[in-house]
Amino acid sequence: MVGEVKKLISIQDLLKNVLKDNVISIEQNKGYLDVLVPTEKLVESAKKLKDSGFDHVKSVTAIDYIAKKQFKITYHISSYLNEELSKYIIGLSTIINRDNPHLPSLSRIWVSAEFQEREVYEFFGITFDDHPDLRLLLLTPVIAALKPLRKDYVVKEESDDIEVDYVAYNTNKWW
Amino acid sequence: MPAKVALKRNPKKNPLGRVFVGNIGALAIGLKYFLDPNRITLLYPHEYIKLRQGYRGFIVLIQDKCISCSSCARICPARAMKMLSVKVFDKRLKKEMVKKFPVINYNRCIFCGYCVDVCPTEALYHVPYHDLVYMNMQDMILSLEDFQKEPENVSAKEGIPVRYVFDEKRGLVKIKQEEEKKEISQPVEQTKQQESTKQQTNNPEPKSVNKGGVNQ
Amino acid sequence: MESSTSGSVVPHLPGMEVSELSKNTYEVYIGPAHPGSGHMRIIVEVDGDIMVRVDPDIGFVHRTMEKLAEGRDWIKNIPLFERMAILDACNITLPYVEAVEKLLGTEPPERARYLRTLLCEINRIASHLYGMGIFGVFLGHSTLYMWAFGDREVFIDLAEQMSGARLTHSYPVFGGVRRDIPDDFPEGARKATRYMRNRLNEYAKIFLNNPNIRSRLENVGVMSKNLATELGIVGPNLRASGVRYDVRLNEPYEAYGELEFEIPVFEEGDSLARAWARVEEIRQSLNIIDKVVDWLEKHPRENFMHEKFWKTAPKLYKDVYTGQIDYAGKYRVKLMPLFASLKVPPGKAFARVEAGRGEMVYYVESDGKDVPYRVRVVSPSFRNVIAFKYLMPGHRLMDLPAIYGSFDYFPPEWDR
Amino acid sequence: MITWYLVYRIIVDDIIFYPPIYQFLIIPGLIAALLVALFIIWFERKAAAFVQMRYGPREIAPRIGGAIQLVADLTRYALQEIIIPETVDVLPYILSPIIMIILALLPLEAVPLTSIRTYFPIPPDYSLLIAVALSTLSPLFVVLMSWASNNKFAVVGGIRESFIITAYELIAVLGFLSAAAMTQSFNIVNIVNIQMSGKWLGLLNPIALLAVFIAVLMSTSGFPFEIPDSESELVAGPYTEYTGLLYGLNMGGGYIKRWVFSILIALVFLGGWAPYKPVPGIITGYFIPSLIVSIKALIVMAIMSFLRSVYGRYRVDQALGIAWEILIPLTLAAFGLGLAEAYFGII
Repeated sequence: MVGEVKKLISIQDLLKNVLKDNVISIEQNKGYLDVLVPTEKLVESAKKLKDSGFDHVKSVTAIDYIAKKQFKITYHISSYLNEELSKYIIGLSTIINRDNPHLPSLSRIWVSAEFQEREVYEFFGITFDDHPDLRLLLLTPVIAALKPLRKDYVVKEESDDIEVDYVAYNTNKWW
Repeated sequence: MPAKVALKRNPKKNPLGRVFVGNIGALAIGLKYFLDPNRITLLYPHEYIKLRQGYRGFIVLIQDKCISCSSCARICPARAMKMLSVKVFDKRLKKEMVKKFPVINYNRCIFCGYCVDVCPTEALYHVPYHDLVYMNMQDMILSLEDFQKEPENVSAKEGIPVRYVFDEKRGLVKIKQEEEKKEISQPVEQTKQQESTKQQTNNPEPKSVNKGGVNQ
Repeated sequence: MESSTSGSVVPHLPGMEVSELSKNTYEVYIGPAHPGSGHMRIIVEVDGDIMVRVDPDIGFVHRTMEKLAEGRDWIKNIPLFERMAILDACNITLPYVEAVEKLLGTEPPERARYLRTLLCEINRIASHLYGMGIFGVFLGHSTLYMWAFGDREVFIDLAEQMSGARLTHSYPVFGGVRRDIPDDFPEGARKATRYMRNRLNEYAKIFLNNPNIRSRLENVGVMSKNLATELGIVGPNLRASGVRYDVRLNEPYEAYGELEFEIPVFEEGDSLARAWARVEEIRQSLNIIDKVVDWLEKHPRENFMHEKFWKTAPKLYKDVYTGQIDYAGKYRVKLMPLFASLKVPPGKAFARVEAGRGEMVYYVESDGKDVPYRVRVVSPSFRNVIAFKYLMPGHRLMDLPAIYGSFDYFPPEWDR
Repeated sequence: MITWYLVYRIIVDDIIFYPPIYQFLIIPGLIAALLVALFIIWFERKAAAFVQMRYGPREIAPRIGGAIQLVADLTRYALQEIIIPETVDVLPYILSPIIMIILALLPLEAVPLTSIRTYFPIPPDYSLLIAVALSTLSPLFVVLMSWASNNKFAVVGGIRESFIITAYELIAVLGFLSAAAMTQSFNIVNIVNIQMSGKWLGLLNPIALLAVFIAVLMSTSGFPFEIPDSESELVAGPYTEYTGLLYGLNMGGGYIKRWVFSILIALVFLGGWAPYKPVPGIITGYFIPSLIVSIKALIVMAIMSFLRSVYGRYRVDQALGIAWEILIPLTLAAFGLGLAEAYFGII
């Protein structure tokens, strides 16, 4: 246990050494280390992280904090080739404004982020500047215009009443 | 002792040997199975698999045991099971009262079995078969009476029961229930009289399932 | 489009854009209703017989699982996420369960970890066999297709004995598993693993060492170590390119840290190496199954659920487990009614496991309610698909199925 | 009475057993080919099923192992609506499957199936050459079919077919001609008579037999050379736009082509009607020898069908490579071997 804590401290030190004053905060979460950087320093931080051995993106996650009127974009990155770093997952996060959301694309640094950025783009309507091929990936334009993963798009709940089912199926409106 | 990496390479052979050995090996394996086929197909509906007791098939309610706690309806991931308010005569309190009982909509059910597992009084159970046809979608929403009956096992009417057992040489071996009865003396029917008679599924599985190394 | 999207980029669908083709090229739409594509489309621009541009167009079986998950109770998401890849059901849901367990602080007890490992490996074999079968039929080799699907039945049967369902097991739940293995399981499992080991040799003879198939696969779709890393490829495809990365190795979860097994890494990075990597993984999974079954036999049937959920269980629950009441199956682990309205403490968790096709990743965020605030799912096929775009150009059109099949790609998994 | 006998003689001798009609329509022509297709398709499915852990066709007539499954399939094809897409070139689209089948049967008109002079369909002096030449006609209509279909998959399939034609034809011609080199004759009757002593040319010159066998597999897109209609990337290749009976004709066309080549192989390499010596008389002189040839051809076809369950398909450039780089030198070697055997008087 002590060794683990030491290692965590060392990876935090490593991140601080690499990113220097770009970091706003480093937060230890369950299973990953969240590193918050300002949007304008995202590309620079990503380049530094890539040079220090984080060679691929596992997931690009956008989270809609509708109460704070913010989007948080997290790039979960890790390493394949560096065995020591591959034990850790770093969440390179940035917070952007919910109105006219856009941020620089990291696809030119990590090719593995290309399709995932496209997905975030269509589900949240977040534009990635300088993305090589920003098109819709999974959705049709009609659905993508609704920006379905934003919190203000609410999915209708099913009724708990079995009578609703009876009525629906009897009138052939089960869909 | 954790995992370790084993470096491997594609098997290499000299080109001439590859052509001869490879082709002859492939043809020999093909011929082997051509002459001694290992068939595992189930000839449905002439045969049907007699599934094990624990199979998550259709769900049946034992109304006497139900305490109307709604756990099943709340845990149902597909909202297939919903509570229905029914007027019943309560034996203990000796008066008419409105109680809630689960009913199921098989249009939605995904047979995850959460409801059976979450029921605190074991008022729900699975029957070990799942091939059933409803004539229309309305019929698939069961009423409280239907939900208490075990659905009819349609394939048992047409086909003969078979069972697959594991085998070292042939993977799965299909054995017919009649043959099995001759080979393994059937153990005495389980005594389940202490339980409700409704839960008696047709032919509970014999306990010694894979004991006989049966070869075809 | 709403104005909040930046106006400079007009969203448009792949395949529906107007693009100028050069005079020599020819655009072929492979899919979605095509015998060799699955539920996807690959837009291929061919120059003669050579592919010059490949654009994978996906999303034909998209089901918005991430959105649906935000409206459902925590436990209801397990059967939902299972639908991504029902042939790999335990592996696909395990990281979600692990992530939520991290938030709840309910590490599963030892026996549950071994049981999960067992079903994960059974699933892995079934998934690899499925992939190999599809691969076979892509190359016109119908025998491998039938063999792989027939032998997969052995492992589906094993899974059915364990969990009560052939494909959608919903086996791991927060803090434990839903069933214990039946009494006759170890014997059957040992027979099955011995059978499968012999069969793998026959697979090699009729398929992998068949000169016809070898010539289709050798030096086709060569992905170098650096390219694989750059594209973020996962799973056996990554290890076929010489990268030593496996979540079971780098961050052991469940019982993998205590089991001894090998992780095959190939150097060539071509389609043949990817196929061999799967075969070798099946071999290792068979070893793991044998070891886990031995372990389960030696240890008593207790500690299959975290204390938090099992300590207060009434006697009936224990009776069901020990088989006193067994009309719906023996060794069932009853779920406590509190599962139905589970509230997860606020926090963020990230979990990864090595699923059949590669690394499966979940990001789960809770705000303390009975539904998740955000669940991000990244499935292995989703991370592999980018390889089509960068790997296929330069190959012949007939190499498309050889590369496509070798990635063992499964559309419902990436479309989510 | 006499008139009825005369009518009977006319029907039997001059119509049924009139060699061009008999060979084109009855044995080994259309009717026999249909029966052969019935058997071979059943055998192909059954053999594949045996290898592949299945039962194969069974539900239609389970007692005879589903042997008449093809009848059911043909009925389905016959009753299906023939959809002609708007974009196709209608005349070649409809005609090319029909012409393909007729032309595929044409080589049967050139081969003698007995040594009795009265039952030769044409003078047999150059029959081998003519039969081989006629066999090269029908593939052209597959290319025409693909072009008329106006479909991308069909066109790609048609281009592959035309590549394959150029590859296999030379091998087939050279392979068959090595038999002519061995016997110094293009006359199939001579070739068969030489083999009467048990010295089958296929045994004396197995390289030529192998080369021709592979060439036939290529020409009829049998595994492992099922390239033009490779399902996983081209749907059905040249036949993509076809439905109903026309599609059935296309499928049957492949089998008929293979059947005709198998007859040629049986005659040239497998001893023809040997060891039977034809005796004058319709049954003994014509029917029995033609039956023997057909049975030998059937065995060749069964072996070809069995390969489906062992092999996948080659890439088109690999198939061409095999043809041009391996098989053509091999056929030349077979030709040389034949000449050498003829020179040293082994034959």
